[in-house]
This record gives sequence, C-alpha cells and structure tokens, in this order.
Amino acid sequence: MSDTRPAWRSRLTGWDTIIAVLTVLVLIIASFSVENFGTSRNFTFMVLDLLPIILIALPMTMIIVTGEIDLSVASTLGLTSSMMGWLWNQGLSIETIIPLCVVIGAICGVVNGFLITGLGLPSLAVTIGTLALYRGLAFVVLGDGAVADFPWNYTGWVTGTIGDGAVPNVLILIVALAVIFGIVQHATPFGRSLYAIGANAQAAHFSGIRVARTKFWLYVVSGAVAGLVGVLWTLRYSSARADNGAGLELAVVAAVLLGGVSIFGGKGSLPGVLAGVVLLTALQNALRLEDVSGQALNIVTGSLLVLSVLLPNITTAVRGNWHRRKLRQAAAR
Amino acid sequence: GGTTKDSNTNSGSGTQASAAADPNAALKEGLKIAFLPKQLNNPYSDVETGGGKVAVGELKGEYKLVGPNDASASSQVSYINTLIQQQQDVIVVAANDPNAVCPSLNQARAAKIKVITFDSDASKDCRDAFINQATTQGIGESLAKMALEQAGSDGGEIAVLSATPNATNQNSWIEVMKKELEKPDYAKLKLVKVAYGNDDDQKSFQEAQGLLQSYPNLKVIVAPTTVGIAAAARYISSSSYKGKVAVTGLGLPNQMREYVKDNTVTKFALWNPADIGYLAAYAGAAMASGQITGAEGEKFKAGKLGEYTIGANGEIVLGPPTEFTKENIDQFNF
Amino acid sequence: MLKTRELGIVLALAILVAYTAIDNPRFLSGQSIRDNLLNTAILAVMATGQAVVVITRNIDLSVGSVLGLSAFTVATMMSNNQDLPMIVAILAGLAVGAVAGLLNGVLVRYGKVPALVVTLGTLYIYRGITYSWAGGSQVNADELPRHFLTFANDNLLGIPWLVLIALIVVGAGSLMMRNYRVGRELYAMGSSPAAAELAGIKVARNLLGAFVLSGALAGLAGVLYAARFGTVDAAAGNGYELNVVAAVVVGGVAVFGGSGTVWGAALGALLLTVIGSALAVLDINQFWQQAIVGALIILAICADRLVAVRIGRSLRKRDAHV
Amino acid sequence: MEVRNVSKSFGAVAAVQGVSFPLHPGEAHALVGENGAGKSTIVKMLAGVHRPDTGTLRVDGSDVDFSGPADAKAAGIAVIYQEPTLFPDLSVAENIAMGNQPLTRLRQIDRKQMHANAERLFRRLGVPLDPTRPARGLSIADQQLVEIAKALSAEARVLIMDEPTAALSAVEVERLFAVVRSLRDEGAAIMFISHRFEEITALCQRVTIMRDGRHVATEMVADLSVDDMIRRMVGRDLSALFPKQEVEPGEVVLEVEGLSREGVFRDISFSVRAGEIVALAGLVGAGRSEVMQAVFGVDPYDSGTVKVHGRRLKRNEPRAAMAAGMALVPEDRRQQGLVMDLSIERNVTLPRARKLARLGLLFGGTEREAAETWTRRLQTKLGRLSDAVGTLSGGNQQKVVLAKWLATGPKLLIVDEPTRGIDVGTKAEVHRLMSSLAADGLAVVMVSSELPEVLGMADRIIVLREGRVTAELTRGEATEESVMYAAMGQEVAV
Ligand SMILES: Nc1ncnc2c1ncn2[C@@H]1O[C@H](COP(=O)(O)OP(=O)(O)OP(=O)(O)O)[C@@H](O)[C@H]1O
Ligand SMILES: Nc1ncnc2c1ncn2[C@@H]1O[C@H](COP(=O)(O)OP(=O)(O)OP(=O)(O)O)[C@@H](O)[C@H]1O
Ligand SMILES: [Mg+2]
Ligand SMILES: [Mg+2]
Repeated sequence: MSDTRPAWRSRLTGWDTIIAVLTVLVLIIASFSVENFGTSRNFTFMVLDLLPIILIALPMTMIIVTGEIDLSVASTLGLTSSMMGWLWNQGLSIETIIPLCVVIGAICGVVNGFLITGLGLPSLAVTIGTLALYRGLAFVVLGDGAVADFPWNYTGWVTGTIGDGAVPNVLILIVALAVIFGIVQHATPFGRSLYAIGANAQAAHFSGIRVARTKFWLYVVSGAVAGLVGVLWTLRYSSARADNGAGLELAVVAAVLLGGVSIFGGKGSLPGVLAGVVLLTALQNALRLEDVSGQALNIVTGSLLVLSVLLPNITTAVRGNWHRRKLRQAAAR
Repeated sequence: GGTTKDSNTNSGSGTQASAAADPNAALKEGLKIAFLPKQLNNPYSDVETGGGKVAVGELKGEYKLVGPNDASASSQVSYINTLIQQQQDVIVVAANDPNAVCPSLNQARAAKIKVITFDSDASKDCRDAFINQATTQGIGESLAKMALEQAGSDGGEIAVLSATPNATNQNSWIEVMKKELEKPDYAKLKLVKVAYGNDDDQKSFQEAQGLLQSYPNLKVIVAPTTVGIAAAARYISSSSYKGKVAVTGLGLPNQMREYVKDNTVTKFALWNPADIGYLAAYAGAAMASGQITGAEGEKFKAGKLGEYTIGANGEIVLGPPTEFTKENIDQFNF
Repeated sequence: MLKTRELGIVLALAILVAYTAIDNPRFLSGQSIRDNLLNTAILAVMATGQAVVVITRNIDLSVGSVLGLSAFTVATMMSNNQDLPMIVAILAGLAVGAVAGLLNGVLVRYGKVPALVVTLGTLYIYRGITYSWAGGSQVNADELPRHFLTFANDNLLGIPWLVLIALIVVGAGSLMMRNYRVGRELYAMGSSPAAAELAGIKVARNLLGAFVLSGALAGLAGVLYAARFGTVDAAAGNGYELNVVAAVVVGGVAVFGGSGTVWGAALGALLLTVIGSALAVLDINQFWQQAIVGALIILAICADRLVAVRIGRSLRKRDAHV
Repeated sequence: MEVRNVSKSFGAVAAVQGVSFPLHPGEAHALVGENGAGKSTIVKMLAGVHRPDTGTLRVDGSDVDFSGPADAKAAGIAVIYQEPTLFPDLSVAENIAMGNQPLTRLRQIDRKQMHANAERLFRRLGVPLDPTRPARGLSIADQQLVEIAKALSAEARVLIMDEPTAALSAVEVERLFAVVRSLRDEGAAIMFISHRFEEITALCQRVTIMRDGRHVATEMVADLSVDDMIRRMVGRDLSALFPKQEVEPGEVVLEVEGLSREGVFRDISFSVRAGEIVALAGLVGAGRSEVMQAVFGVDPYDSGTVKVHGRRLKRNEPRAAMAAGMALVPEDRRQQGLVMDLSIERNVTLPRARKLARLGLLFGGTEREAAETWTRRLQTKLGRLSDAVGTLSGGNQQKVVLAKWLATGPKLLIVDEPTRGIDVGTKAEVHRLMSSLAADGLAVVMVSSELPEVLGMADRIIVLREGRVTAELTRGEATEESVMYAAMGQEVAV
C-alpha cells in the first residue's frame, strides 16, 4: 500500500504519456526539419486548424468515457452555422445570434440525450440518425446559399492574434475550456462517475449515480459546444453554409481514440486526448508543408490510429512473454 | 525545398517595385505557380490543371498541384495557408466558396502572392484576376438552346440535373437559363424540376432515375455538370427510356463518347478545360512579372492561345464553348 | 416472436410503397421496381457482411473504402484485359476484399485493438491507398468491356444478375447464421465474448471469418458497383459505411451484438433505398430529403426498441408466479 | 487426471505455487481454502483458460498442454465457473448445447432435438425453466442451474465445479448433489469447490486444502473433522461463527408498507428497528433481492411506501435512499457491486465521492485514506489500492463491496447474500462486524440463502415465497423446520 513506485511507473508508460512525448517530439523535429513550420504564422494556422476538433473533443471524451458516442456533432455544427446565417439575414444582432446558436446546439443535444437516455436507444444508432437529420435540417434552413457578411470585428477576432503577436485569440478560448473540462473530468465527483458509468453502468446505478441524467447532460453539453464551434467556424471562414464541418465527426473520434480513450468506455484521460489532437494536426501540417499529398495524409492518420492502440498492446504482450520465460527458466534451474 | 529562396526574393521585390503595369516587362522564369482546384481526383479539374502544367512548363516555372479530397471550402483554406507558408509566387484557385477562402487569399496577397481564380470565382475583392470559361450569360443561353433543339418542335417537359445545391457556377447558369425560358421562343418548354446530384456519380445516377419516375413525360434532361451528364446518360442508355428522353448539357468528350455513339446523347457542349488552366498560368505569370495588375483593359499574351484583354472586375473570358456531336467528338481527347 | 422485429420493417416498407404509389402509380412500374432492387443489391450485399460482424459485437467501418479499392482494382483490370470473363472480375473483387478484411480481423483479434478503432483506421488507409494509386485517373464506361457493363442489366429468368447475387448472398448468410453451428457461435461471441472463450468456441477463427466475409462482400459489392455505374474513380463508395451501418441498425441488428438477423439487415437496406427513391418520386424538396431520411432512421430504431420492450414484458409475464 | 506441481502468477501475485493432487474416477474431490487461496486459478488451469507457468497437467497418465478451453473440453473436462458464463441473447437450450448442438443430415442444427435435450436435463435437475426463453433476465440462481445443466450435458469424464452452490438454497443443492452422485457412481471424476463444509462432507471423499496459493494437504474427508479442515486452511483456530450480540432494539428505522411490483412481488410490509438484524429468507427466486432493490430505489415499484425514520422516500431514486442513510450491498458483486476496471480505492469511494470533495474538487489523497481505513478494517487481501478490483479473488472483492458501503456510515444496512463466496474465516469476521454494527445502533436487513446464517444472525426472520410474505418469525420461534415450511409453501402457525 505504501509502495507507490510501480503505480508511478505504470502511469509513465501509459498511452497518454507516450502520446504526449510523441507529440513533443514531432513538434521539435518538425520545427527543425520542416521549412516554415516553426514560424509564428504557421502556429496561428495550426491553432485555427485544430480549434474545431479540440473543442468538440472535450465533451466527446467524456461521452466516450461513459461508453457512448456522439456522431452527430459535425451535423450540429452545420445546423448552427446555417441558423447563424439565417438569423443574420433576419436582421438579428450578432450579440444575440451567438448565444442563440449555442442554445440551438444544446437543443440538438437534448434531442440526442432524450432518445438515448429517455428511450434507451443505442447511441451509435441514434447519432447516425441525427447525423443525417441535423445536416438535412441545415440544408432546409439555408438551402444552397451561403451567408457571408458577418461583422468584421468578429470574423477578425477569430482569425486574429493577441496584440498582433504570435498567440491566436482563440487559443485563450481553447485553454480556458480545456482547463474547465479537464478539472471536471479528472477532479470532481461528476468526472469520477463518468468512469464508473463507462466501466459498469449497473454498478454505477447501484452506487447512487444518476446514470441516465449524467449521460443526458453530456449530450446537451456536447451539442452546446458543437453549436459554439459552429459559430466559430462560420466566423473563421466568414461563411455560413449548410455543409460546414461535414465529416468532422470521424476526425474528432479518431483524435479521441488516438489520445488513448477506450471506445468501450471507462478508460482514458483528457491530457492524452489533447496531445492526440495536437499530434494529428501538427503532423498533417508538417506533411502538407513537405508537399505530401492529402491522400497520403489519410494513410498516416489511419495508421496512427491503429498503431496508437496496437503498440501498447504489443509491448504488454512482449513484456508478459518475457516475464513468463524468465519464470520458466528459474523453475528449470 | 529551400533551393528557390533567391527567386522568391526576386519576385517579391519585383512586384513591390511596380505598382503600375509594365506591358513590356519580361516574363520571369522559375516562378512558383501552385494550382488548387476544387478537389483532387476530379477528372474535369485534372484536365484543367493539366493545361496549367503545360503552361508552367513553357514558362519554365515550378508547377505544383495541391488540393483536398472533398470539395469543401474549409479544407481549401488549410491548403492556401500551406501555400502561403511555402511562399509561392502565384496561387491559381477554384474557390469552393466565394467567401470562405477570402481571408486566406487576402493573407496570401498580403504576402505578395498573386491570386488567380479559375473555374469558380472567389469574391472579387480577394483575388487579382478570374479566368472565366465563358460568360455566364453565354452558357445559360447555350443550355436553353440545346434543350429546345433536343425537345424538338413540340417542346415538352425538361428537367435540370445540377451539381450541389450551392454550386456557384451551376446556379448562375441555371438562373440565366430560367430567364431565357421565359422568352416566347421557348414557350413550349416547361422546366419541371431542378435536381441535384451533388457531383457524385451515384447520387446523380439515382436522381436521374427519380426524375423519370416523377415526370413520365420528360423529354430532356439538361445537366450543366460533367458528372451529372455522364451519370444521366449512363442511366438512360441502360434503361427503357433510351431514345425517348434526351440528355444534354456540359460534358467531357471522353466520358460522353460512348453515349454519343450509341445515340443516347446527340449534342452537348463544353469549353476546352485544359485551356482554362493554361490561360490561368499565363495570367498569373504575367501578373507576377509585372506585365499586368488586373485592371480593366490591360492586355497580355497567353502562349498558343494568343492575346487576351482583362475585362471588368478583373475577368478574363476564355471564349465560347464548343459543341460536341457524333461528327466531331473524335477530334477531342480530354 | 422474434419475427416481429423484421415484421415492423416490412410493415413500414409496405406503408411507404403504398403511399408513394397512390401519389404516383409509376412507382410500381416494372422499371421502377427494377431500379429499386438494383440499387438495393449493392447495399444489401454489404449489409450482409456488416450484420455478421455487428452480431459478433464488432463493427466494420472500412467497407466503403474496401468497395472503392475493389471497384478500382477490378475496373482497371478489366479495362486492361478486355477478354477476361465476368467470373474472374468477381473473384478478383472477392479476393481484394477478403485480404482487406483479413487485415482488419488480424488487428482486431491478435492486435487486441477494438474493431471500431481498427476499421476507422483502415477506412482512412484503404481509401488513401486507392487515392494514391488512382490519383486523378478514372476508369470510364467506354474503357470497360461490353460484357462487364451489360452484366449489371442482364437478366436470368427475368431477374437481374445483380439482384440474384444479392439474393444468394443474403439467403446464404441467413441460413448460415440461423442453422449452422458457426452461425450460432458468432451470435454467442457477440452475446458474451468472455463466455465464448470459456465455452471453447474457436473465437479467433470465427472472428477472422466474420471480418473476411465482410471484407469479401464489400469487395464483391465493388465489382457490382463498377459494373452498374461504369465510371469508377478513387472516391467510389466514399461515405458508404454510414449507409451500411444504418441499414444494419434499421434492420434490427443490435449494435451490442448477439441479436438480429442477416435478412433483417437486408430489409433495412431495402427500406433505406426505397425511402431515398420514394422521396425523389414524391417530389419532396431536395433540401428536406436528408432530414427525412435521418428522421426515418430514428423512427425505425424507436420502433425496434418498442418491439424489444414488448418482448421483454411478455417474457416477464410468462415467468411471473405472483 | 492429475495436477503436478503447478504454479501460476499474475504479475507480482503468485496465485498458485507448486500444487499437486490427483482426481480419481468415481470420486468427488473437494478443494478448500480461504478467499484468494488460488482455487479458481487452479480450476482455470484445468479448464485451459490459464496456462500454468510451471508444472504439468496429466490426463490418463500422459502430459497435456491445453492451448485453450476447447482443448480441455475435447479432453473430456467440463467446468462450472465461479461466475456464470451464459450468452444472454441466446435461448437457454442453445446455451446448454453450444458447441455440441445436435445436427441433421445437412449438418444443420436440429432445434427440436436440442430443446428436447434441454428439457430432459431440466427434468433431471427438477428445474421448471422454459428451454426456449433467452438467458437474459434469469436470476443468478437460475443462471447457475443452467450452468450446471450445461456441464452435465457435456457428459464429461471430469466435472469441475467452482462454488456451484453459492447461489442455491438447500433444495436445489440437494437435487444437484443427487445428480452429481449418480455421475460419480458412473465413473466420472468430480472436483468440487465450496465454502460450506456440510456440503463437502455430504458429497466428497477426498479433500485438498490450500493456503495462500500453496498446497497444505490432500486427505480423505472421513479422516478429518470440519475443525481440522478449518484449522489447516486458516492456520489458526477460529472463534464462534455466529457471534450474535444481544441488543435492545431502538426506534423504527425502516418501514415498508404494501410494496408491490407487478410480476415480481406483492403487498410486502415489514419494519426494522435500530440495532436489529432482520433476515429475509426464502427459496431462490422468491423475490427477496427484488424487494430490497426496490426499497433502496435501484428498481421501481408500482405501489406501496418506503419510509426511513418516518419520512417517505422517493421511489426509484437510490440517491435519496443514500441520503436517508441507507446502504445496499447487492447480491451480484460483478454486475452490481463493483466496477471491475476501476481501482480498489475508486470503488470504495464511489458512493461518497461528493462528500469527500472539497470545494467540489477531489484529491487522490483523501480518497486513498478513506479507502485504506475500511479495506484494512475488513482485512482485505490486496496488492495496491490502485490495482483494478477485478484482479482480486472473489471473496476479497466481496470485502471491497462491504467496505464501499460501510464507508458511507449508513444507519440502515441492507446486505444481500453478504457472505456468498466468502471463506469461513472472513465469514466469521463479517458476521462479527454485522453484530457489532447492530450493537452500535445500526439497523440491518440481511437477505441470505444460508439457513444457518439466517438462524444464527437474525433477530427476526421474514420469509418470502413467490413474491409474498408467508411468515414473520422471531429469533425464538425460528427453527430450520419452521423457516423451510414457510419458504416452501406450508403456512406456519405463529
Ligand atoms: N486475472 C488475474 N489477474 C491478477 N490477479 C489474479 C487474477 N486472477 C486471480 N488473481 C489473484 O490470484 C489469487 C488467487 O485467486 P483465486 O480466484 O484463484 O482465489 P480463490 O481461491 O478462488 O478465492 P475465492 O474463494 O475468493 O473465490 C488472488 O490473490 C487473486 O487476486
Ligand atoms: N431482470 C429480470 N427480468 C425478468 N425477471 C427477473 C429479473 N430478475 C429476476 N427475475 C425473476 O424474478 C424472480 C425473483 O428473483 P430474485 O433473484 O429476486 O430471487 P431471490 O429471492 O433474491 O433469490 P436469490 O437472490 O437467491 O437468487 C425470479 O423468478 C427471477 O427469475
Ligand atoms: Mg474462486
Ligand atoms: Mg437474491
């Protein structure tokens, strides 16, 4: 019980640590060997590129930890983007529209949450359905059009940097939200209960955890964050369109899994996920600067994803084998 | 690679020096010209950029082709950012969204990169020139005309099978076409539906099916997109509607050859896409060399295509589209 | 009792067809039925493989990419060798798919990587391979041999080959899952993976088999796709995985494994296809179509759940001794 | 069959070290030892689940090396594992037949034959189960009975049973034994694991005793007294098993009135006072667990009221019950009691994470302290508190569940089969703990299928049959006979 060293060591060889180290390595190597990678402007571009994935990954991590999934996030993003354009055309002020869009995202989450926790439907199936539904509604709202004339001070803020330095404005947002989600997930009773729910929902229920309610709120938060990202996306590209963010859900899920979260729930940490997102984005950015084609990027992303789970498994297996052989040798002697 | 630093600085200072056009400036060699089509692996854009590659070769420049796998504006932005980082001299881009790429394109221009749009324009205050394949008006009229020819003297119902619901080009052509149909010459034609195949082969195929089920009396399908026309022709040629329903629109001769020969399609049109890329490369080089700035009335030479004049809003029109029929289709290979 | 699940889909299908046909009788014309069946065929073949994998409590998201890889391989092969018979094309497609499926299976089983992670990864990888290989090139209909293209439209006793193949695949799949030991073992593996190991079931063999089957059928679907659509580029079948999973889920296969049937999944594929074409025929605004498809998927899952709850309640009643 | 000098360790834990014993045909061999002694590990090696690190298994005099359960099965070994291993989606008959389904000529499964086989087995075991129903929703006891049918259907030469009776009550146990005896007499070798010594003396001829993974002795059962066995198992003498302290009951803590749930139980009323231990007795499937789960709020009920200290509790809301000072140690520790993948400390602090939080934040230190206090008090055998609870032996897992709930400082403790799968030593501790808690004013409701435990511990006994209360007996009135009569349907005059 007093022996804490092995625990400490097992944490050090845990996947989230490995991925964090890997991320730092990639960043360092890329800054030295890839031309223009280390520039402050490229840093801004990278932060802007990882903004949507990282923000949506925050609640997605919690949802996957509870053993569920939300594939509708990118469509929620599209719907809020559409709504944002539509509301803007109706003449509402941007200060009203932004909170309204977050609420719209949250409502999408409420629908998901109700179907999943209220009716007890499997989340994978439900969110495949709402993936189509919300995207469809996005087209209903805005059709083929695009709305572009958002106020410059808002669009400029999203793409801008603090005091024209190297730190993008949105980085503040990312850091603030990441810290809040990190604390909630890792240092509160609520966060603890997520792991229990993911690993054994029945035992969690027997321990007085409100399983359904917890999951419900996670979906609401996920929807709200997707709504917020819809706003940021629209402002970044100064274009509200129904097809904004299409296909982003797989990128987010890939990043979360790459960060060491178990798809079966109950395992994973937020720092790992953050590292995973940064690793993916940095690698893609560096490879693009090296003129590696988008197709090859696909292969890199896919391989990373598989390797992220495969490698730790192989090392444990090898270590186990080695241990057994040692035992056998000891016994033979 | 870092071997081209010198040419960078050269071109940078070059453009800086000449705010006004110098029609006699020599075309620079070693220009880095990058093409960013709507998406990679689209046969139509491949032909376009292929023309660009030829032109860059003639110009002794460095050709580069990058692009997303999906036709979305946001993924284009990442590529533009990369091109800025790589300090290209010219970016030739087909915008997936006229506004979404704007901030990035303007950043590029701020970094002394010339931005030429082709195929599908970006908002005009964030590019230096636009290579228009034909005037919107011209294409719209041509589509209406072909539809009338195909429907025959009795006229009848026609339908449009377009690309995505938000494709800028297609929508403006369809607008013109609709206006045209209001004229008395076209009184017998009735446009019953505009369907969208999303420039996806299979979706277009199914949309064509849907059209024929919903409108049994349909006479003509007009598809102003190369993917759509090929899919519609393929469906008609393999169904019982062959010979009863005509297909026309804008298509690539190589894709359509089979259906022209089996009489599913008698006539369709297109400009030569390779020439668009070719012209764009020359326009970019002329601009990067200081020959032109993008102002109306400026002239430049575009290799084998001859001399072009910049029109209003920095538009450069390629020329009228070619019509393809059984007789002439074998002369084209793209 | 178990049949009620599939019965719900049949009912939904009947209502949808009836409603559409009243609005537009041509929906029931020979050509229209043929089109619907042809469109379903490819999805149903893939849904069969997917159903088997999902029943084992796994998932195969790479099917769309495998379809693309196989379609492009076969189309290239056929355009370069105009005289190859159709059967060679089919075998080649099956082989490409089987290899892709085998890799998935090996990673899941021996790498102990969850199927969702593996196949999400290979979804990117297989697609990337096809893109890198194809580049921008496209195989056009005029490059393909005539017999290959007409295969999609040729009939045997009035039934198009494509539909026939789909029927055979679905039928054989259903029979295997219902009446053969290996099928029941696959259900057992999905129902309780740990218990399956303890029961001495050859889990590794069965699991590899399931993934190879799913891959091979996606490969077969690639051949059918190439024959039917004639034009093949690197993007063929992009995003198909969600349709296939949707078909399986709508067809009543539980995403947590252990229950559902192959022919239910095939019915799900039919329902999704018919929804798509009915919306086109009903002349519903293009923009509403996707939203309606989404809503219907959710409705189907709700209906399925309702049936399950009913069954559960009747079980309870039967056991009650109060 | 023979086990020769086998060892097995998991990481740093040496679960089994150099154990040898023979299994003779026509003989029932008992394996006894404290929780975590390594019994189940041996079973898993015999079943081919684990491979021994060293040592060998021999069948018919030649060495065998099982690469998986299939090999063991092929060698004629049938196993009933400690934890049920059913396929919830498949029918009961399919569960039993899995791997040996009767086939028709086309190698298709012969369902009719399969169902008939299952019916035959159930008749032999005297179980009224429908072979076509899915295994999902079966009570633990029924699951265990299906497991038994499964093992019997294999017609194995070696039958290994890891605590098959833990979930069963006396009637079922007796039926099981009758079947097992007849198998034994037909020449099968039986290995039997149980913590109930009366079962061992009733069934087995030979016994192997283990302690801390080591082999202590293999002897004839007839040559040993129960006390001998216990002494060798725990390495010391034990005090009384049921150390009941007499307590003057205080005020009423729990009042249940007219509680009903359709199809499960009806019109249940009883009350529990502070300092009292009330036992819910009855046959397996009588609905005892369901009643207590409804009281605690994890299950819904249709009508009736539950009051704690006179205040009515919200239905179906475990958190309200916890706030009122209730704690429930559930019967199925794997599914309901513990989160196997989480660490021991997280499991122990799970129900009271909110109370441990400061300013809404939790810190590892407080959790560890809280967990350490109670696991130590219950003498849980564990490596590190940060280990996953799933790596503990069954009995030690049970202690963690107890620790988890006792740590919440309850006023009313409901324990469902508190000593299932717990060795005698620990059992005595748990009993002592329960009485001392009661003595401190805690109200205790105990659901138990073990009559001696019920009679030894309870102040009052409520007997359920088929979802209804059939008798309420005081400590004085209760005898083995009176409780059994009430449980089996004969009304007892009170
Ligand atoms: N999979 C595993 N990983 C790590 N340790 C294990 C594992 N299985 C068992 N152990 C450890 O091995 C030891 C023996 O466990 P085993 O389950 O064999 O005990 P047992 O005698 O069956 O006890 P009980 O009577 O409680 O069932 C225990 O210390 C346990 O923690
Ligand atoms: N989830 C469920 N769904 C349907 N029926 C159930 C479910 N759980 C239990 N039952 C049934 O309810 C009845 C009561 O079972 P329960 O397990 O509560 O009995 P018990 O008296 O607690 O016995 P024990 O705890 O010894 O198994 C049994 O007939 C059982 O089959
Ligand atoms: Mg055990
Ligand atoms: Mg019970």
